[in-house]
Amino acid sequence: MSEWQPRILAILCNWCSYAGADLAGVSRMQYPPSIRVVRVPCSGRVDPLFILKSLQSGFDGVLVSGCHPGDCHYISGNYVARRKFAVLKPLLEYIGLEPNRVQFSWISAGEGDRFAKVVTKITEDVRELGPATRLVKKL
Amino acid sequence: MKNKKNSVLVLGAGIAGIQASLDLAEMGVEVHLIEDTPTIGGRMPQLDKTFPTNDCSMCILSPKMSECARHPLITIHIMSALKEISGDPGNFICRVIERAKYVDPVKCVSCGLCEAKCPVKIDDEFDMGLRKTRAISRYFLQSIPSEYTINPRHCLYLTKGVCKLCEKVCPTGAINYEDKDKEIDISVGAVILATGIDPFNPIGFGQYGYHRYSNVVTSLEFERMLSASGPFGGHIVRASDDQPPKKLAFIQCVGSRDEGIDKNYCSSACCMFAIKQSIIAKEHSRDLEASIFYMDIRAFGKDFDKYYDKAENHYGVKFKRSKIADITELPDGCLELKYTYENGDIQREVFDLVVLSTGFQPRQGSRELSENLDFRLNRFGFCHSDTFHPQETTRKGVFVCGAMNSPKDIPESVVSASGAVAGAVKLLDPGRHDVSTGEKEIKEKDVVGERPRVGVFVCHCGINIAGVVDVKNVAEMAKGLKNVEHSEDVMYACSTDCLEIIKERIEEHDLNRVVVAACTPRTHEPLFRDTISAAGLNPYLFEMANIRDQCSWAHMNEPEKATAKSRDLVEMAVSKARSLTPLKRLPIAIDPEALIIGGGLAGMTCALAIADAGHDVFLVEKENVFGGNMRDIFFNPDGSDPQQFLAETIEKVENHSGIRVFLNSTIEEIAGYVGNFRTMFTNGSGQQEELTHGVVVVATGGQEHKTTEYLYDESSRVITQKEFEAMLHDEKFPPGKLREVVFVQCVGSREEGRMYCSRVCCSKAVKNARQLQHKKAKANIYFAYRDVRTYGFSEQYYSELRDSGALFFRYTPGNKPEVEKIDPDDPDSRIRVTLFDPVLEKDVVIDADLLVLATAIDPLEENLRLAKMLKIPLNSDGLFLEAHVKLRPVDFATDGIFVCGLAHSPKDMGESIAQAKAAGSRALTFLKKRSILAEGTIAEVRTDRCSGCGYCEDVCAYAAIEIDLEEGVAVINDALCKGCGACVASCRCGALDLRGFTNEQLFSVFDSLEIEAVEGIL
Amino acid sequence: MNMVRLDKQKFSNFILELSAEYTVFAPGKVGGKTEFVPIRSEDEIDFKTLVTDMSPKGIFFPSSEVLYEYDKQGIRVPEKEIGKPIAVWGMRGCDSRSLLMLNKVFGSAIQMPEDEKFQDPYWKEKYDSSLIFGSACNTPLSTCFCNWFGGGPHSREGMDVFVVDAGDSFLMEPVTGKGSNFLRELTCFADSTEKDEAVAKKLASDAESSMAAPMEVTDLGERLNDLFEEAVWEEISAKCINCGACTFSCPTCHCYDIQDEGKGSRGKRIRVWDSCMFPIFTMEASGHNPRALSSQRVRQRVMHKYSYFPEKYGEFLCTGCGRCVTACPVNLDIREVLKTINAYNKQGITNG
Amino acid sequence: MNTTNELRKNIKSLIAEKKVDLFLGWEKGSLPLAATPLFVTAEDQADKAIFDVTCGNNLSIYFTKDKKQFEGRKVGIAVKGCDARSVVLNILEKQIKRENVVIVGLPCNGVLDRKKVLAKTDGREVLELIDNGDTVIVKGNGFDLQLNREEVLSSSCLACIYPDAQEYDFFIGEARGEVPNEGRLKEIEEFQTLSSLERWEQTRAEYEKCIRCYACRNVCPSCYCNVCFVDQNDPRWIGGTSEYTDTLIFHVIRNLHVAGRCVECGACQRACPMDINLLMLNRKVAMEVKDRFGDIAGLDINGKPAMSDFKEDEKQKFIMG
Repeated sequence: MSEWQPRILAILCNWCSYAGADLAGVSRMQYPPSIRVVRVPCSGRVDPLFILKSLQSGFDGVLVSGCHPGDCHYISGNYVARRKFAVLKPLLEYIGLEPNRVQFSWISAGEGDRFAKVVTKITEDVRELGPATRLVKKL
Repeated sequence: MKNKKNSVLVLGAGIAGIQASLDLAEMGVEVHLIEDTPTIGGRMPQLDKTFPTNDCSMCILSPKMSECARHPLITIHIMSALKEISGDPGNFICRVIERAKYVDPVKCVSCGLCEAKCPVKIDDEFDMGLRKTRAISRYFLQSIPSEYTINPRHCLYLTKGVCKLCEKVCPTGAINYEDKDKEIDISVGAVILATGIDPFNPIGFGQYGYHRYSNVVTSLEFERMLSASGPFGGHIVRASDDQPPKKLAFIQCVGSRDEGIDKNYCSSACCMFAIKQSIIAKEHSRDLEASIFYMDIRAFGKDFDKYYDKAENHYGVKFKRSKIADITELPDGCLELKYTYENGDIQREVFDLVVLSTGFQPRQGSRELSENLDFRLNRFGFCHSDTFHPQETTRKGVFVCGAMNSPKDIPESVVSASGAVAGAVKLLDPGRHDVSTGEKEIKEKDVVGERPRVGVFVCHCGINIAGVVDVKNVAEMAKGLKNVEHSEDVMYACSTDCLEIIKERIEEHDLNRVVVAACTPRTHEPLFRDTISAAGLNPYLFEMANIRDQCSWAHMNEPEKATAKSRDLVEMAVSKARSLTPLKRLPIAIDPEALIIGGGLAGMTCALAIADAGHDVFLVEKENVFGGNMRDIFFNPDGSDPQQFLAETIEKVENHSGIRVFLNSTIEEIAGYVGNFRTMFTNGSGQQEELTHGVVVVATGGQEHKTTEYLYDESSRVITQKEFEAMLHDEKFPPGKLREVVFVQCVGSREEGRMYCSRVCCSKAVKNARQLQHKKAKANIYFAYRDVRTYGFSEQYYSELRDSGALFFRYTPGNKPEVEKIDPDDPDSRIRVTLFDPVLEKDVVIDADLLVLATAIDPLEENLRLAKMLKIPLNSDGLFLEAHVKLRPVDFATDGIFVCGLAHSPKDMGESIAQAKAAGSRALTFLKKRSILAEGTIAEVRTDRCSGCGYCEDVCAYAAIEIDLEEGVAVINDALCKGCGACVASCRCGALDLRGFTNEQLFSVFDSLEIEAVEGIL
Repeated sequence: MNMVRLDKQKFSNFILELSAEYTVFAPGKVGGKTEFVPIRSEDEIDFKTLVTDMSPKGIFFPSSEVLYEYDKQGIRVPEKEIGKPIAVWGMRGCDSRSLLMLNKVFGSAIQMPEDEKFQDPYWKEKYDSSLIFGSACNTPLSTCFCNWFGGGPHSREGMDVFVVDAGDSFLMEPVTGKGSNFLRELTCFADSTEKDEAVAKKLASDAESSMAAPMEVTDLGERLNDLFEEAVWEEISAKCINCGACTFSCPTCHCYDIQDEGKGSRGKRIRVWDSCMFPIFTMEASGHNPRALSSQRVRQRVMHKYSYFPEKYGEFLCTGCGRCVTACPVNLDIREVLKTINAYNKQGITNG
Repeated sequence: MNTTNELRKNIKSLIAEKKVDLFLGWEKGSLPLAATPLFVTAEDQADKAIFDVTCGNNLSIYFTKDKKQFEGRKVGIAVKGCDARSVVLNILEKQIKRENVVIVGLPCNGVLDRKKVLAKTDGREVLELIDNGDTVIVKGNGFDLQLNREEVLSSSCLACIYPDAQEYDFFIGEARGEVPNEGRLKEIEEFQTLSSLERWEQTRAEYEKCIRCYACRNVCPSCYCNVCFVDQNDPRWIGGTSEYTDTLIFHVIRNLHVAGRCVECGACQRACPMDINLLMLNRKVAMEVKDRFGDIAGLDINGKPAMSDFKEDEKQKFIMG
C-alpha cells in the first residue's frame, strides 16, 4: 500500500498561478498528484466561503494562489483578496483548524518551479496532518 | 487609384504568413494563403518548445492555425506555388499553380485507413527523416487542412501503375488518381512573401561528420527527438543504440558566420535555440550533461540573457568558448570532440550525442522565385530589403516578412508579418466593417430550460496525455457522471478532424454542454468555444479539464495517480459544465481614431501606417521636436543616411492630412477602454485638451543609460557611443592625435540591475569603429567585449572590422577593463586602459586617446506612470510587457493598446520601423471594425439582493461599478468590466455574480467529488 | 387509578426504571440555557426552571430532521438513533398542551375525510409512543398567561401523568390510560394520602390566584379579521426586527422548510425549522414576496395564532407560556400586542 | 437620571424645532431587565424616553431594517458608543446620509446581560430592577439582591474602549473618555494559548448548540443584506442543517462579513437563545482587523471600511514563502 495521498483543492488565478501550473507541466516538473485545480479569473474572485465549502466537502487542504503583489492582471484583485485571507487565515486557526490546511501563495506565470515547490510543500504539510476531519461534513 | 482590389496574396504559410493573413482578414481583407507543403504552420510545428518561456510551440501555434483555417476571409491553397505576378500595385494578377493532391478534400474524412494500407514507406519530412511515413499521408497529426494527400513521386500507382490499395480501402471514395495540377489566376491588390528559410544542410560539411556518424544530428532533428509528438515520443535516444545519451554537445554556428561558404551572417536564433534545447534536455533527465561550444552567445533579445543565465547557473549547462577542431566516432558510437579554447588549450572530450546548431539559409528555389516574381536578392541570397523599408522588396506592391529577408526568430517574424500588412493595406481599400462581416450567422440553439446534456471528450494529445494517463478509463468514468450523455477519447482534440467529431456529437446526442479534457484552456478554450459555436451552441457552454499540464506532464512517473487525478478533474469540469449558462457578448463601438504616444521613429512610423490606411491619428510628443533617439543617429552600415530618412519622415507626418501632431504635450489621464478611450493631455501652450480615440499605441521610446563607470564623469576623453557618433558626424575630435581608441561594450548592460542585453550596442560600435577608420585611418581600435552580438547581416561588418586589424579583447563581469587618468588632475588627460587578454592570458595596457562606452538602453522612468494609467504591465526591467512574447509581440493583454519601439525593448532603426508598422497593423485590426464584441464573462448585479453598500465600487480597479444612490443599488458598466470578480467576492449580499464563474458553478465544483474517495488513493 | 406518591429519595430509582423502557427527556442546562435534553440520571435534571428557554417541541419536531437519504441504490429513511420510545419528565401544562395542538397539524388533518388524512410519520412515530410526565406550576411567572387561553398552572391537558411537586415528594396522577398503565407497573410508588391530595389542591389554587387576570379573548379572532387592513400593524411592528426569536422559542410555531443537500449522486432531504418572521419565508420563485414588509409578517404571526388556527382547529395556537415575551430582544410583548388589538378594535367599532 | 432628563429635553426640542421628524430612543418595557425601543414623533412622547443600564438595543438597526421607513425623513437617534459607530458605518456604507440624521451621543456605563442577572438569581424571576450606578438591585418573589454592575454587564461592555459616542451632533451627559480596559482580550488570549485540537473541541462544542434561529444576525446592526447568504438558495451557499460544520461555517462567514464592520455591541450574544459565546469570534476578527489594517470599525467617519480598502504594503507573512 502506498503512502496516503491527500486531496488538496487549488484555486488558481488564470493569469499567473494557473499559467505557473501550466509552465510547471510544460516544463515537466514533477510534484505530488495531490491537487485539484479550479481556475478563477483572479484571486480577488475567491470568496472565503469557497475555502470553507471545500473543507466541508472533504478536501484535505486548500491552496489559493494569485499573482504576486503588483503583478495582478486586474491591477489590485490580489490586494483585495489578501485582506480577506489575512483575516480568514488567523480566524480558521483560531477556531481550531490546523494551520497548514489552508494556505495562500503568490505564483507568477513564469514560476513553474515555484508552483511545483508550493504544491510539494502544502502536500507534505497536509500529509503530516493526516486526512481532514474537523470541518468535514459527514453526509 | 481606381479598382483597388480588397485582397492580398500571401505566399508561405509559416507563422509569418499566418500572422499576415490573420491581420489582413481581421481588417476585412480577403486573403489567399499559398503554401508549398500540404499544411499550413511552417517550421513552428516542428519545434518542441520556444524560448525564453519554454512555451510548447504547437500549443501556442495551433489556435492560430485553426483561426486561420476557420476565418471566412482566408482561402488556403496548399501544395501550391506562385508562378508569376502581373499588373500594377493595387491591381495584380497572380498566377498560382495548385498541384494535384489525388485526394478529394471534400470527401476525405482523415480516417487514416489509406495510410495504414499504403505499402510505400518513405522518410517523413516533418520528422526530419527520423520516422517513416507513407506515400499517402498527412504531413503531421495536427495538419491543417487535415485531409490526406498522395505524394506522386512515391505512389506506386502514379509511378508504376500498380497498387491502388488506398482507393480500395477509402470508405468515401476520395482517392482521385486522375487529379491534375491546376493553374489559377487570382487578382489581388498586394502580395506578401513569407517563404521562410531552410536550415543549413551540413552533409559533407566540414569536420562534423554529419551523416557519417550516426550520433551527430542537426538541431532540428534534435528538436523532433525532444518533442513528445516526435519520432521517439519525447524520449531522447541515440540512433545508434536506442540508448538515452548522458552527455550532449551542441556545436554552434554550423553554417553561420562562415565566410568560407559565403555565409558571413549570423542566423540570430541558433544560440537561443541551443540554450533552449539544452534546458529541455536537462529537464528530460537531470543528470544529463550538456555543453555548448560557441564563439559568442548571442542572447540579445528581450529576457534572453536571463534565460542564458538560468541555463548556465540553474541548469548547469556548460558553455565552452572554443573552436571545434575535429570529431571522431568511437566504436561505441560516442564521439570524441577535439576543441581549442581561446588561449590555445586543446581539449578532448567524449560525448554521446552531438547536436549541430545549423544556421538558416535562403529557401531552395529562392533565386528562381526572385526571377519569376521580379524582386532582388541580397548577397547571401535572402530577399533584399533595406533598413528603412524592412518589409519592402524591390518590386513595388510586393512585401516580404519572416526570415525570408533576414534570419529572425518567431516574434520578429510575427512583427515583420504585421509590418508587411501595414505596407499592403495602403494599396487596398478595406473600409470599415461590422464584426460579423463575412462570418456565417449560425442560429444559436436555445438551451434554457433544457436538462444539461454534457458531452465529454478526453484527448490523448498523441502520447502527451495517453502516455501517462489512462485516457480510456477517464472517458469511461465520465460516462457514469450525472447528465453526461456522451463520452469518448480522441487522439488530438484540437485537430480539425476532431473538432468536426465534436460538432457531429453535439448534433448526434443533442448535447448542450461540452467538456474537453486536454490541455490548458489558456490556449485552447477559444478554439473549442468556436467549435461548439459552429455547432449551434453558445460558446460559453464549454469547460476544459487540464489533464495534460496538470496530470500527465506533472506526474509522469505515477500513471495511476495521474489517472485518478484526471478523473477528478473531469468530474469537476462536468460539475461546472452542468450549470454553465449561455452568455452574450455585447457590441462595443470602436472610435476610428488612434492615439500614439511618442513621436520618435517608432511613433511616427506607426502614425503613418495608420493614417495611410485612412484613419485619423493623434500623435503626442513630449519634446518640441519629432525624432526622439534617432536624432542622434547619423550613420547606417549600408551607407544610407538616417538623418535624411528622418527628415522625410517628419515631413510626411507633419503634412499628412490624417495626422494631428501635438508637440510639447504631456498625457495627463487616459480613461475608457478599447474603442472608447478618452485622453486628457496638456498641449504645447499649457492648456488641457481632450481627445477621444479607439486605440492607443505606446511608442515612448527609451534612453541612453547614464553611467558613472570608467571615469565617464571625470574625463572629456570618455564618451558614450551616442556622443561618439555625433563626434564622428561633426568631425569635432578631441585635440591632439587620435591614435588609440578603446571601445568598451556592455556598460550597464547584462549585469545586476539591468540583466538584459541592449542589443544594438555591438553593431553600433562596429559601425562607428568603421566610420572612425574611414575618417582617421591611423586610429588603432581596441574592442573590449563580453560577447560580440552582431547578429544577422551585421556580422559581415564585424568580420570586416576584425579583418581590418582592430583588436578584440573579451572580458568577464569579474574582470572588467580598468581605467585611470594618466594625469589625474587633468580633465583632458589620456586614459590608461588595462585589459586582460584571455588569448595571451595577460594584461594589455593601452594609453587611450579616446574611450568609447557602449552604454545600455534604459527604459524611461515615466513608463510606470503610463503603465498605471493604461493598466498595462511592465516586466522586471521596467520595459512594457507585451501580451505574449512569441505570438503577440506588439499587443498588450488589454485590448486596444499596442507597443512599439524602444518602449518594448532595445532595438535598431529597422526593427523599430518594423515593429511600429506592426503596431499600426494590429491597431488597424480594431480600427477597421465599426464594433467589436465585449467579453461574456463579466459581473452582473441582482438588484433585489443589493443593499448598495458600495464595497464593490471601492474594490473595482476599473471604475466599472457605481452605486446608484437613488435606487441604492450597484450598476455595472459592461464594457469596462474586465471580469476579475473582486467585486463579487466582496459582496456579502450575494448580489453580484461573475458570469462564467458564478457562485453556483464554483460551488458545484467544490462539492463535486465523492467524499469516500477523499479518504485518499491507496 | 388514583394519585400516587413518589418520595424524592426514590426518584433516582424511578428515573432508572423509566430509562429502561424509554429515552427520557427532561429540562437540563445547556450552557447557560435550559431546554429539554435526554437524561440518564436525576442530577442531570434542572428542577428549578419553570419555563425552559427552548420549548420541548424539538423532541418530536427537531430543528433539523433528515427525512430521507438517497444514493444510486435508492431512497432510505434513516434509522432512528433512539430505538426506545420517548418519555418526557417535567413538562409544564402550557407545553404539554402545545403538543396536542401540534398533533392536530402533524398527527391528523382534522378537516379532511378520514381516508385522506395526512399523518406525518416522523412526528407520529415519536409522539404516539411517548409518555408525558407533566409538571404542575406552583409559582407561575409574571410572563405566564396560560390562563388567557383556558390553560392553568395545574392544567393536565396533553399529559399522560400529571405531577405535582409537593416538597419532599412528587404526587402523580395518571391522566391517560397509557399513564395509568405505566404507573401501575412501577413499584417505587406509595399510594397517596388525603393529605397529599389536599396539598395538591392548595398548591393549585395558590398558583391560580397568583396569576394576573386574563384578558378577554373570546372574539379575538373576529377582531383580528376586521383589522387585517388597518394601519395598526405598522405601529405594532415598528420595533420588530424580524429576528424570529419568538417563533423559534414558541412551543406551537411549527413552520418548516425542506432542504436538499446533495453531493455527486448522494444526498438527503432535510426538514428544518423556519420562521414566518423571515422575509425569505414567503419569497416566491418569481421574486415576488407577498409578505415583504415587516408589518405583514408580524400580522401573519398574530393572525395565524389567534385567527386562522382557531378557525381551522377550534383553538388558539398559543398556550401563554410567555417564552416569546422573554425572548424578544426588543421587548415586543405579545400581550401588549393583543391588548392593543383589543383597544384598537373597540375604538374602531364605536367609531365606525 | 440627569442624563435621562436631558435626553428628554433634547428630544423635545428636536421635535419642536422640526429638526427631526422621528426620534429613536428607549422607553421602559414590559420586563424589568430590558428597555424597549421608543419611536418619538410628537413632543409629549419624549417624556417616555429613558437611558439606563437596560438600554441595550442598538437603535441604528432601524436605519437598515426598513430603509423605506426613513425615506425623506430626518431622524434623530440616541446612541451609546457602540451604537454611534454603527451609525457611522451606516453612513459610510451609504445606508443613510449624514445630513439626514441627528445623532445624540450618550456616555455609556454598559448595558445588562439578562442571562448574567438570571445566573445571579439562580433562575428566579426578576420583577424589579433599580440602576444605582455602581450597583444594581434586583428584586423578585422573596429575594432582593444588590449586584455589582460589572457582574451583570454584557461582556461586550466589559471589553469596550469607546463607551462614549464618538460621532454626534449633541452630546448629553459627562463623557467617560477612552477606557483602557486592559485585559479586555484576556479571554481570547487565553483561548489562543490552547492547542489547536483543544480550541477545535471547544469551538465545536459551542457551535453544536446553534439552532440556526439567526437571532444573532437579525439583531446585528451590520447585518442588513436583503437576503442573507445563508438564506439564499439559488445557489445554496451552505447547508441548512444544525450540523456543526454548517453552523460553524455560517458563523465564520458571518464574522468575515462583519469584519471591519462589527462594533462589538454584543447584541448578537445577548440575543442568542442558546447562549453561544459569539463574541469570541467577533472580537478575534476585530482584533485582526485592527492589528493588520489599523482599522477600528465605525470610528472614522472620513475613513473607508477595512474590507473595502487595501494598501500595497500590508503584512503578508501568512502567504507561503
